[in-house]
Amino acid sequence: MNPLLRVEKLEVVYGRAITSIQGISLEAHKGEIVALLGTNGAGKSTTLRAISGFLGLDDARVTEGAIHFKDNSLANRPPYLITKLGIVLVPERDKVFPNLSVVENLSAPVATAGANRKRLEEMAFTFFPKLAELRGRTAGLLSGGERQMLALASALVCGPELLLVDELSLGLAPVVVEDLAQRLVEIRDKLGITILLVEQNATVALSIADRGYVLENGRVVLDGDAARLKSHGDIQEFYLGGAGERRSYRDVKQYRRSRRWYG
Amino acid sequence: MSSREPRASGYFRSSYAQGLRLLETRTQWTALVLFLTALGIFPFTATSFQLDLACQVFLAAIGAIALMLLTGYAGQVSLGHAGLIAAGAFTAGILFKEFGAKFWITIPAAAVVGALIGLIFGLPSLRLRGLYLAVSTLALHFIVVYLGGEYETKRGFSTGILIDAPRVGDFIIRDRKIWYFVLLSFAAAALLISLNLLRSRTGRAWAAIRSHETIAEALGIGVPAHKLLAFVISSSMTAVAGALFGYYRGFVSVEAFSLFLSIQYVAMIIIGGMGSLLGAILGAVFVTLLPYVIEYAVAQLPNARSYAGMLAAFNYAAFGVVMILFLIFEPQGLVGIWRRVQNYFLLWPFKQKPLGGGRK
Amino acid sequence: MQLAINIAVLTAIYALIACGYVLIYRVSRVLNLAHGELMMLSAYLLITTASLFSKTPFIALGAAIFLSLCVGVLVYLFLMRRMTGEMVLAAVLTTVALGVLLRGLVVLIWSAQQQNPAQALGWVNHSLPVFGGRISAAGAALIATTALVYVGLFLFLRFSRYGIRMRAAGQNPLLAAQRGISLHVIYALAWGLSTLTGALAGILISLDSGLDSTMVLIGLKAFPAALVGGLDSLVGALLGSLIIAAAEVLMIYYVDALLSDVVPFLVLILMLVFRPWGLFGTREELDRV
Amino acid sequence: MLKRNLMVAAVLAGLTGAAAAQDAYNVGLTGALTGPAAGTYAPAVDGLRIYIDKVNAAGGVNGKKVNLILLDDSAQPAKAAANATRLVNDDKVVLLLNASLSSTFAPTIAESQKGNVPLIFASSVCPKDVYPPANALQFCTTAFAANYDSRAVLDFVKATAKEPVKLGLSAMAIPISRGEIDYAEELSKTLGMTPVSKQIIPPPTPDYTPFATLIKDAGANWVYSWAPWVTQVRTLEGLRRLGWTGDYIAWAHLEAENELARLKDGKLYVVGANALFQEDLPIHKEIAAAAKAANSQYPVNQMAEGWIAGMVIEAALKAAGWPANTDKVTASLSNLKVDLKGLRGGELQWTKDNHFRTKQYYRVYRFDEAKGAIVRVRDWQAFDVK
Repeated sequence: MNPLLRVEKLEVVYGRAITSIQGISLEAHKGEIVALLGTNGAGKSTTLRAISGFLGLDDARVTEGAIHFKDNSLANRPPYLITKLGIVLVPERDKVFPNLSVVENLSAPVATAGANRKRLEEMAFTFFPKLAELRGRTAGLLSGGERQMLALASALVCGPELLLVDELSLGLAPVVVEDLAQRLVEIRDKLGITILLVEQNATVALSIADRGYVLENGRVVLDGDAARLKSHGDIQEFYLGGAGERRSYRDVKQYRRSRRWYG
Repeated sequence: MSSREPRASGYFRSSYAQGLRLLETRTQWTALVLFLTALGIFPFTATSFQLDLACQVFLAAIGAIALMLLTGYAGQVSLGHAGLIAAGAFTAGILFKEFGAKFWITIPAAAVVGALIGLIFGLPSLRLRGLYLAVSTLALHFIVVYLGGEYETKRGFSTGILIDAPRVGDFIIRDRKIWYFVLLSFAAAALLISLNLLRSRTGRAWAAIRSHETIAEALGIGVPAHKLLAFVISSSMTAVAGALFGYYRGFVSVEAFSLFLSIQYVAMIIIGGMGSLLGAILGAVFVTLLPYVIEYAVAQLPNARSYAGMLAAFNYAAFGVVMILFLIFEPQGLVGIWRRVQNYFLLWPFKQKPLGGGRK
Repeated sequence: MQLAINIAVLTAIYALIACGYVLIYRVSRVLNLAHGELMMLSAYLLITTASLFSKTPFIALGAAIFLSLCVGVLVYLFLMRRMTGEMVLAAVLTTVALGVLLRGLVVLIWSAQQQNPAQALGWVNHSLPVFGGRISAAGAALIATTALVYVGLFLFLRFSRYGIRMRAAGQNPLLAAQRGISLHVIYALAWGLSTLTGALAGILISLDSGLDSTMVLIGLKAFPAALVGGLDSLVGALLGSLIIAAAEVLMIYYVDALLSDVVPFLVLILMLVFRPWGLFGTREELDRV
Repeated sequence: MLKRNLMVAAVLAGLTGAAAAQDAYNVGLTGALTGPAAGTYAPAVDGLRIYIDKVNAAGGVNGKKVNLILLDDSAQPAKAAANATRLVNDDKVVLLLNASLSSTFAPTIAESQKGNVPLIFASSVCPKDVYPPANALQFCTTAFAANYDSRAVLDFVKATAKEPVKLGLSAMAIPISRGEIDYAEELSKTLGMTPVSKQIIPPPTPDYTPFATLIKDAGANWVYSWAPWVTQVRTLEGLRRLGWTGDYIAWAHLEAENELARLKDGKLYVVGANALFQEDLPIHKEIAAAAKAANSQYPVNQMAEGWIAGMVIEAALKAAGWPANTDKVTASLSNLKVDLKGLRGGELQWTKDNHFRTKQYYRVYRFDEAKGAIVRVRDWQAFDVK
């Protein structure tokens, strides 16, 4: 089966000067939850932006490689058309319209062609029943968790096939994150929506993901099943904070040598 | 360049003193000397209409440089520039009419009045930013024009205040060639003052404020003081330009300082290229000359005479079109074109700059 | 009583014009300084349609208003679309340049002389008695239209899907695009609506008191009204217009008519000192522009 | 840097490419052909252009063409100054014309004095210097005249009013109009009238009703306005809207003829120095034919001002002979008599110290509702200019 999303050897250059990511390849199959892990500046957000069509705003552009979604090339498409194809992004910051009420936030998005809008809006409320209580509340007054719910819900209203979630856990209490993560799984299970989850918090991401990619300095250094990644020594040490005793920085070099280069 | 030592191909500065130098290479010196010579010869070959245009350009350049300091460097938007020019012109006019004050009193007086007004109207900038600041400066324009208009009517100068040509001893500045050099030296002074300000601590403080006020504050820059300083210096320079305008034209009248004039100055710095003194000068040249160039071009059309009445309206419309095309196709302004041309010759036969380095 | 009516008419004029500024600013953060010129253009379009449909004034009126809407959309598509992403000041300057172009065009096409659309339509501007005062038919129409436009805009922005999208795009264009909203459609719509309301204002003012190029200046006078209210709020624009109009008329009545030009800006400065974001504007706007 | 200079020089050189035609009389005009004031001046300038074209088509003056250079100043002083500089110094005009707002007078006069070129104000307000004792270089063909107009108006009001006059006054907030209305206020007191309300209206006023309300509430039964037509007519419309039924008298600007027919107001009187086109004199037919042939975009009945200026220029150049210089033209202007063929009440005469005219004639018109036409209320009445 062809993957739903295929990113091939993607290279993005900012301001015609700074190469942000180099030769990133990844795939997401229908119904999968794929995690994209990495520290600050690893190129996770750039990858997401490249997929969702927002590179142009920062004077960045794809210099090499290709992005395919359901056999459509996504190069040079404006963001709203990419949304119409079925890829919807839940951004890291500014994820709701603060001066609109919850209901208005849910009625603003444009659904993909052929989607039953009414059903989508109802579904948003079934996944996030709490939002129904907050219907008339101005979105700017919601708590962080509620905001994230609203952001996910309004992304669902667009009727996506692929949901891109940027930093689900950022600034949220562990309990809330846990809850939201379970909702993502539910969404995937019930609607068959593919989810690409970008996270710094590898514990959360790997707990719900099927597969994962680890990015560093604009390259993919590790990939594989979530279970395999979880048990990988480097991941244990650098992302999950395990592996017992502290090592000195001298040993970090070992890790550097052991990583694989793609592309 | 026939230098025996290998010439550096990059842009290297090995001390702060070098960074502060105005002219660095021999090419720059040569260009400057050639340019000054050309400016010196120009009045002796030009017709008086061309001289008049040159004088207008110098006056506009002083105002544009002042506005560039404020908007392009310190990041404070102003739409009250015409009001400041009016304030300077009226200071000179009123001092002359009421007290018969001399040239060398009225010009500094205009500078002081400009500085005071700048101080007062810089105060909102401590609270306001962007568009709202622009509008508060717009109010300045209306107030100055109202006061000027009342003065004119109450004193019975209904067609404007007439000012005698300035006199230095027995010598009267009336000839346009002399005006050319007077205005040229004022414009050059404005440019030098600005260059010196910008390469000093003040200039760097302004740049910091423009980039990010909060961070500038955190870096220990006195943001309010530097903002006010920008307003004071810019307003003072502008008011001097206004006083010079009054003397050069021989009259002062409120109608000369319409809102459109403010907009023309904003157009100069945007069309010239934000954040560059060269841009301010190029913008002043462009915006001042464009209507005349269009007028000339249109007059060349066959049979232009027979629809002369419409010609004027056509000029007006064409001015709008050229401005629009410029804004759409050259957002970097004239300086952008200038740098591209410069780079083209510098890098020839290569096409693009290498990554990093190079002169911006 | 006449005092109240005079204030009401002037408020209606300013409010109808001000909502044009607000619509565009709210959605795209651009200040349209060509609004006065667009308004004037619409009134001149009426002169032309009136001569085309001289028998049926209402068709002429409708055609002029429809053409104005098209002009607004075209202005966005061919001009302002290219300025998205540029410096706001450059975009504002572009509208100024557009204004210059339009002024020239109007003289080229319709000549500089005074026109009278009411006469061209064969209408007489009757004067109607109300509550012990009098109001012209066009003045009454102005008040009614302004009320309708504000109610209509309120309903549109609050309840229609495109209205909500317009508000969304104004708050966070990036997110709006991510939610599948085509910003170009929204911006074009805003320009169209803004020009439409401007056209209504321009046409009604010219029906009331004739048409020449001073119309542009009236457009500019409504600008402080929009600012006093807060540039991104319709309620604010309405209230701002009331404040400015009342200040102006009272100044004419009791102090000095000559000050009526300066008063709006004095009010504005007071406002900027105490509430820089306007009566109803959003506070965060300050940091955005 | 050098490149920029060369570019500037090239542009500047290009600008003067329009070398003055050597074998013609060069006459230059700076006028408000665009901008907010254009409505008043552009039609007159078009009339002048058509007249000069007609003269040229008929062989010119003294066998030489008249090269009329029209420059637009949009009523901006700076632009007018540049225009005048160019006309005087580069185009070497023998005669300078101004058809613009009074704000452009100072720079134009300054250039005319520097270059010793005679200056005619055509369709723009006559400055003080053209009245006796006149400045040697300044002339004026414009119909309206400060002080004389108000004298004629109040003279008419006094003769017509049946009851004591309570006079309302309306001016535009421009110096010239304010000055004249102030003068009228003082004058009316000496004529036994009571000035009850004086409104000075800023130009961009969307609604004139507040001003009208004040005049009406002051109990005025006559209202006099001497201002650009916009202010005159909108004040009247404002008053009528309020149900005011008094008599209104205003200056007959170029627009008056069309506007009287539009307003159909029996109690609106206009006082003017030009004969309305409905008199249909032979000269009016001639203007109409020429305007039609030239395809002018302005109504014929607004061209009289320009036509008169044209007749004056033709006569002056003829008397100055060929080749002309500024001194000769100034001399011929200072001793000139032009038959205006009925466009005004009598001939226009300039002497050494009177550059306005020796006699100013006024006629009063109004719209007669019964006849459905404009009628003459009072025929030419002459006022001596001293």
